[in-house]
Amino acid sequence: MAESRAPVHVTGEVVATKRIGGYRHLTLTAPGVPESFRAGNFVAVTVEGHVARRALWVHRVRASSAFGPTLDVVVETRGSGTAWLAAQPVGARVTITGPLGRPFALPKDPVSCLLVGEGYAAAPLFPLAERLRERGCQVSLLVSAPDEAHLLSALEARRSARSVTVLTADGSVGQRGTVADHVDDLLVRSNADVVYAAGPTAVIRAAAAAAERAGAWSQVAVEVPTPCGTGLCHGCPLPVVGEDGVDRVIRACTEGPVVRGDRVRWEAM
Amino acid sequence: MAESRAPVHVTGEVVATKRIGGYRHLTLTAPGVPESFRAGNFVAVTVEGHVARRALWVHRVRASSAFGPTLDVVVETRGSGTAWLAAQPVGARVTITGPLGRPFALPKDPVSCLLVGEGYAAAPLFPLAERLRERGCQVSLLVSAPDEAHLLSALEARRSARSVTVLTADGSVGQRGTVADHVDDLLVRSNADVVYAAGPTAVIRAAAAAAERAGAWSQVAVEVPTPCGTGLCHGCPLPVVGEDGVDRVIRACTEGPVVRGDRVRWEAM
Amino acid sequence: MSARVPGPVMVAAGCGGTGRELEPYLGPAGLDGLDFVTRSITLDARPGGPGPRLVEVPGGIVNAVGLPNPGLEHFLATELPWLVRAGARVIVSIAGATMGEYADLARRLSRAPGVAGLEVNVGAPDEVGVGLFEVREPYHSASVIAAVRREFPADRPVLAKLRPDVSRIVEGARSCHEAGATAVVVGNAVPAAFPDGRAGGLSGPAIAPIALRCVATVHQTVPEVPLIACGGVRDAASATAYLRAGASAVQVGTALLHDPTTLARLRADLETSHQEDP
Amino acid sequence: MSARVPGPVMVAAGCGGTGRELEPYLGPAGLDGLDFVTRSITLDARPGGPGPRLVEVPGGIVNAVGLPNPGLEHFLATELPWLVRAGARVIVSIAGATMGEYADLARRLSRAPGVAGLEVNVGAPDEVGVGLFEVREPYHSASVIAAVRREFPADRPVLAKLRPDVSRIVEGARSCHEAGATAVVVGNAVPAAFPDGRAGGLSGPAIAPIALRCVATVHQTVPEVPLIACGGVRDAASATAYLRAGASAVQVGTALLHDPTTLARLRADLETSHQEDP
Ligand SMILES: Cc1cc2nc3c(=O)[nH]c(=O)nc-3n(C[C@H](O)[C@H](O)[C@H](O)COP(=O)(O)OP(=O)(O)OC[C@H]3O[C@@H](n4cnc5c(N)ncnc54)[C@H](O)[C@@H]3O)c2cc1C
Ligand SMILES: Cc1cc2nc3c(=O)[nH]c(=O)nc-3n(C[C@H](O)[C@H](O)[C@H](O)COP(=O)(O)OP(=O)(O)OC[C@H]3O[C@@H](n4cnc5c(N)ncnc54)[C@H](O)[C@@H]3O)c2cc1C
Ligand SMILES: Cc1cc2nc3c(=O)[nH]c(=O)nc-3n(C[C@H](O)[C@H](O)[C@H](O)COP(=O)(O)O)c2cc1C
Ligand SMILES: Cc1cc2nc3c(=O)[nH]c(=O)nc-3n(C[C@H](O)[C@H](O)[C@H](O)COP(=O)(O)O)c2cc1C
Ligand code: FES
Ligand code: FES
Repeated sequence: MAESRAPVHVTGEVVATKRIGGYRHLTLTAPGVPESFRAGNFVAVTVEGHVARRALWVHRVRASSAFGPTLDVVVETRGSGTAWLAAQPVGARVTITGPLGRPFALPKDPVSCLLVGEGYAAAPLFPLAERLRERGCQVSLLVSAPDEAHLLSALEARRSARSVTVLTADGSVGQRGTVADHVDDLLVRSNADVVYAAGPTAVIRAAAAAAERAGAWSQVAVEVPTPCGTGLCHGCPLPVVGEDGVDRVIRACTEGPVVRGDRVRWEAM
Repeated sequence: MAESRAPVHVTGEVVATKRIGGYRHLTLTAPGVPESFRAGNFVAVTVEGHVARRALWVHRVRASSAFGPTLDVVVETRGSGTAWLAAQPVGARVTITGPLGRPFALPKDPVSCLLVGEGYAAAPLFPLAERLRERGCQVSLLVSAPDEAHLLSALEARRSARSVTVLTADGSVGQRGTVADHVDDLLVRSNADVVYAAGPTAVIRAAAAAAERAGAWSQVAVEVPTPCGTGLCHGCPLPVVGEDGVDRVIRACTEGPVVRGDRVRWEAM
Repeated sequence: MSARVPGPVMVAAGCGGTGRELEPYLGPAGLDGLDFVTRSITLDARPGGPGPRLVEVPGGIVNAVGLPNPGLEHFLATELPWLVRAGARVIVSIAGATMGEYADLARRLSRAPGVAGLEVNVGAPDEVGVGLFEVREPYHSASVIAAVRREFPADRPVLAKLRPDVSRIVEGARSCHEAGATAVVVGNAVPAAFPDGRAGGLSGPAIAPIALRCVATVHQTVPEVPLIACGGVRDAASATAYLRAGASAVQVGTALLHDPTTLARLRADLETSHQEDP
Repeated sequence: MSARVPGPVMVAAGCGGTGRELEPYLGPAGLDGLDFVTRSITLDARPGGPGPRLVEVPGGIVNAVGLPNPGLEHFLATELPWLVRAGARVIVSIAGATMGEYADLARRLSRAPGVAGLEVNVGAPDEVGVGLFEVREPYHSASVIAAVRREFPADRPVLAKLRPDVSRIVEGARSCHEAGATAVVVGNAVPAAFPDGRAGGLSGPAIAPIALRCVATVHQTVPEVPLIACGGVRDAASATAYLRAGASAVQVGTALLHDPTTLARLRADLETSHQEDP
């Protein structure tokens, strides 16, 4: 897998914030982070008064803007930390560490790829789609969500993807159903050699299983709680089978979060 | 001494904030607090993520404004809590308890009063001056500060006070010198029967001593750290001599902060 | 021993003032029916220690208040009657320098009208510093409890308040229970230091995980001992963590200093969640 | 015993990853010259416990990581050489289920090139849960230290890492020192529970006042024992509180999880304040 360059720990600034559906999209400066970002990396954000860090996928980077290089994150408010972050106004200073974790490995050849993502966790698939297209890969994108409010807009992705499929559990937009219901069918239709998946465990597990059935490679972006995000605490256990066939527990934040789908011991998660 | 009415614990809002010299002046709503305020009361403010409360004198109350009743406080940034408070923008919600503590006791007769205050702690003397004037007392005001930036504006007080004397330690405005240098002289000139003092210990002690020398009563507003402000923790010891002549330690937040100057055991503070 | 275990929500010793100061924040019911533990009362009046008595630290406060109190006689004459009139169930916390003092306090309080129970402070974070009977081993606290129990009517609770020290709490709880404690309060402030090195006790949210470990350990080992949890309770979540771990009541201390309405809110929240439970 | 006491700023066991993950945040010097305590190494590989291993609480975190490590052999083959090449002064933390395991670890590490010293983990917050040698009384830890000391060269430090338990720390420190510990590390995470009652250890700023009390007490009682403070160090103020109380070095743990640059900043700040002192 590709190795990411050295992360930095910096103070950045919120340069834009907007609510889109059920999410808050923030654009941040974070000197040094956008510059060495690769698709699948995440950042860890400091929440004032809280010891643990909050992990966020990087949804997009811009090499230059009026504020210099920036990165976008998509925040779903859940507990204290995400609520705090979502409430930060333009100008607020935010301490950020990144880019963190192993990014998606890119194929050497211009193969056909299926990208499967659900909810905010679909975020890293968008920069991935761009990179894949640059390499001449054929990209099919499957974006799913429980409902319309939690669907990341696939509009921009239409530039990078040959086909975009939208699913919602309630059928409020796109097709009705779950990733598990549709992924095999899409795999066949897209004739994919590689599946990239990001989302809740059930979703990435379904995608990995479908890939295995179809004889495709898969890479999944796993989310387990990452108290530090930097590999220091061993607090983010991810059970896998090593290359040597031996069961191991790796750190999701450092040896993941992107791993080969056939390596994850799903039943042990 | 007058007893203050029952305090409340409420969420208020910053309705105005401005920097004046070295201080931040905040106007806050705090339903129920301005209504039962008496001069010399203080409020305790909650700082997010901090257990102890921060005490602030009430500088002014308005019975009605566009926002309903409001109160003004004067904040000098010192540590984490005052820095946080001073940074709160209009619209920020602030949890406030008050009015707290025993207020200044008002004389029954229309006597002559000297009010002595230094720095932000002069704040409670302004509403006091108004009350005294309403009662027909002659009010002389001595406002002091280390320098001009830390001098509370006495402009408004000119309505209530017969005379206003301004002192700065560096002579940058008004007369040069400290309260201790000038208070005896002023006491004689104002022919005061009662001295009210608020400020650092050295200042109120000097005022109390001058009162004693001149045979006047004194009431001093004492500042010792008040972790809760509500009388619950006994964490604000103030050594006094009781009415029975016996040494006691009282709670500054509840049995004070205003006490008779001749009761304080200054050397034990 | 048919004494009722108080709770489920109580005021922790030394964090409710004399009761009067807390009253404005308790809502319409006021102190009525509230289990109010007084600050620790000693035979003679104590002025308390010098300032600063409390210093804020991350997640809590360190205190060395020094047990300021007006002494038993003055307490009986002024504070107790007021609390009784206000309807509080008054649990008097007692502290002494010797076993005899504890027994003395218990005897005299057994005759005072309106004392609903006693809490014996045998776990101060710096008992040597404040001149209290030193509890080095669990049997020291058990002897104090036995002495108090002999002097106090069996139909009223005697609570043993212990330090949340996981290496001793099981033995302490067991032996105090055997010595006659109706329930064991786990625990007091944790022995700690001020930033300048002076001895004090750490309280507040910071110590909740420590006291919770003690409560869970005691409950698993000696489930027959009724437990009252104390340490960092601030909301329904922190209270129910203790109740789930085996406590039958919780005491609220430092949270009241931060937000004096905590108790009123907590009583309401726990009742609601209780009603929601099947 | 002419071994140098490390410090003044060290990485605490289990909070610096394998060293590689910390390196990007250490500034230009990197690990060079840094006293790096490894996570506790056991004879055999351990996968560590199930998730959630760390949960955030006010002022700190509760952890039950379960000592994940690749086992001694793999450590010697991969992690140690990397650390040595990076210039770190490697202090290997060791943990065992029996005294024999501790001795074994010490013996094998005494021969490994580049091991600057040992830290003996005899104060885990839940040693029973993780299957370590149980330290109930101070003499249990002292026996382990004696066994380790016999196997490890006298010119390299052996540190005894104890629990910050004020009722036992003096006796523990004294006896470990007598048993040959170059210095005593005070202390480990404090025994605590997760919100669901599961056993773990509390670390971070929340425990600093507790460990500070232990350091001050030990230093006042047995000033001849060199002390290394560990617990909630996060900035120059928290570090100097320990140094003033008698510690000759501090270890930084949880603060690194919150801000991986803490160590670099702290080294710079302490040097500055050192230069400012007369
Ligand atoms: C690699 C990775 C990428 C992520 N990307 C995003 C993203 O782009 N957008 C987004 O909204 N969320 C993302 N999350 C989830 C997000 O980090 C959690 O929702 C957040 O940490 C919860 O914090 P909180 O303060 O809101 O909740 P709290 O309940 O206050 O969190 C308390 C603690 O639990 C941890 N925690 C709780 N739930 C999770 C969880 N699901 N994952 C990780 N840690 C958790 C937090 O780190 C914190 O230590 C990501 C998580 C991971 C691991
Ligand atoms: C009755 C009273 C009225 C006050 N009125 C005002 C006012 O009108 N304007 C103003 O700017 N300040 C006022 N103060 C002082 C103000 O409360 C302290 O400056 C403030 O608490 C320090 O908090 P911090 O968070 O900035 O500092 P930190 O150093 O973070 O404070 C830490 C802790 O120390 C306590 N503390 C530290 N210094 C003091 C102090 N001098 N007095 C009380 N507590 C202290 C705080 O309550 C807090 O618990 C008043 C204090 C009292 C007792
Ligand atoms: C200011 C203060 C005063 C206290 N006084 C007493 C006391 O008199 N007797 C006693 O047994 N405990 C006393 N305590 C301990 C508390 O009752 C309680 O056991 C401890 O603070 C832990 O609970 P908490 O985290 O809810 O505060 C005091 C605590 C504080 C903070
Ligand atoms: C995630 C984590 C892992 C730890 N692993 C170890 C370990 O392997 N061996 C050990 O002796 N202490 C271990 N500790 C304890 C720390 O080294 C340190 O003693 C404790 O956390 C207190 O210091 P702190 O507050 O600076 O973290 C660990 C602590 C944490 C938070
Ligand atoms: S989150 Fe700390 S090592 Fe992964
Ligand atoms: S500050 Fe708590 S009693 Fe006065």
